[in-house]
Amino acid sequence: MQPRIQVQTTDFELSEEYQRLRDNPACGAVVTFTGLVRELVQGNLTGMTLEHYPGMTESALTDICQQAAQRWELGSITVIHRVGSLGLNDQIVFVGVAAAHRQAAFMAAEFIMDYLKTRAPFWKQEHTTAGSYWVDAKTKDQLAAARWHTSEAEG
Amino acid sequence: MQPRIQVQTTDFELSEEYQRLRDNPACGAVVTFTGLVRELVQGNLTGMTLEHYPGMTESALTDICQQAAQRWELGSITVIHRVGSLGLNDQIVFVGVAAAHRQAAFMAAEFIMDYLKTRAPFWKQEHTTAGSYWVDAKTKDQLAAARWHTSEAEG
Amino acid sequence: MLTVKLFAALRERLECASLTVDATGISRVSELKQVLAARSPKWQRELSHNDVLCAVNQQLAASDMPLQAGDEVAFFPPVTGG
Amino acid sequence: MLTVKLFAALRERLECASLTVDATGISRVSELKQVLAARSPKWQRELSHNDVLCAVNQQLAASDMPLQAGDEVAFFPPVTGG
Repeated sequence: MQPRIQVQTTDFELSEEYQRLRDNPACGAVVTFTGLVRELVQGNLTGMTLEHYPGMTESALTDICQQAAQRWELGSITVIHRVGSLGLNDQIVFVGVAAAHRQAAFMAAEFIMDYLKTRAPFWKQEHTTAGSYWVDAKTKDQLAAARWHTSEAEG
Repeated sequence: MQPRIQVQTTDFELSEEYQRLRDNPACGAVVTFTGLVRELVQGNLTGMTLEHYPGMTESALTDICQQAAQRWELGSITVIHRVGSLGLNDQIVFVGVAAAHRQAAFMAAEFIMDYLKTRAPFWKQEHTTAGSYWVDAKTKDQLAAARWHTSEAEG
Repeated sequence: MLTVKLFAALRERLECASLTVDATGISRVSELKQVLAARSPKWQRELSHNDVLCAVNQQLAASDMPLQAGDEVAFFPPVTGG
Repeated sequence: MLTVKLFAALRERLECASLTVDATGISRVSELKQVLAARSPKWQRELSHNDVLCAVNQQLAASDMPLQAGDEVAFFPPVTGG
């Protein structure tokens, strides 16, 4: 299975990605995740800039998808990540997984997001009315990714 | 939070449902699940009929969504389930969840599907070239739903 | 009166989607089941399956659920939607 | 030669996105770090953070990863995409 990987400045259409994923008579389940630019709790976000490491980004995402395809029986995978300038409520990232069964589709989509958050070379800079700040990595994301190492050891 | 619940014979448009879910500046994550009529392993499925218990269906789905909203911090929930005659690759069910954080959105969507599969009064009859058969309930689905009781007891 | 509804394979095998039963002397779901089972060996057999589910007034209910006149009671096989 | 790339906050604070370093005498990532740290106290400080990540030829790599002339080595803060 060849994952569809896109790193782009332009927006994407969920409906087009979904049509591509559901076009497989053996798949009974499609799970999609979309990440959006959300308001900060303080409410003073004006937008963000996403930097990445061209070349490494694509290979890191491909590697993550291949790991997912080894762990679960999947029909197809799509990962789209935007870079450059984004505004409030803009789409940042899309992960879509089609599979015969829903458990595999859910698990794979979560796994891809957890690994993407900790292993794919993207960096967010938030622009607020008080200045621009690089976003700090979250311990929560490290812990989310670490769950999958444990089940690897157990499996 | 008032969930959007639809039980209908007509098809639905994922893109419309997604637009509704993402229209919330506090939500950074939208997870969607779509269930499709998939080919049987033997490959002789021609379609299916979905029966339900009108009235109870809507209240069971509303109850499941309310339980999800009590367990996780959610922005909005949509559940659509089709009834009547469906063909191969047709959409059967849609669950969409918007939340501030991705973990809550993923967990709630999985929880709603697991509970829907074991508690909402829908019945599938598969039509094959060899005749029509009521689908048997799956132990796998009972186990999937039982996971959430355990974490309830632990929580 | 009690309204009884049947769904899916149960409705097909009993060739009945809905019927009414005199509520007199029926105080629980288990007693209603006995009254229905007395209709014929087929009803007896179909309602005795362990996996038959019951809903009272459109809420899942156990066999000891109390009933009163006017209630809607449904019997059906395990659900298979989604 | 080795190509060194820096990203995000590290690129901004060191005011440098990319540079080349003579590969002579550098056999591991840890040795490249020492050579870069000798450039100024600022480089020393920025590269000594525990959370600085390294990639060699676009694959995440540890400090003991062997290097050879022609390699592309990147240093960057923890990633925050998604």
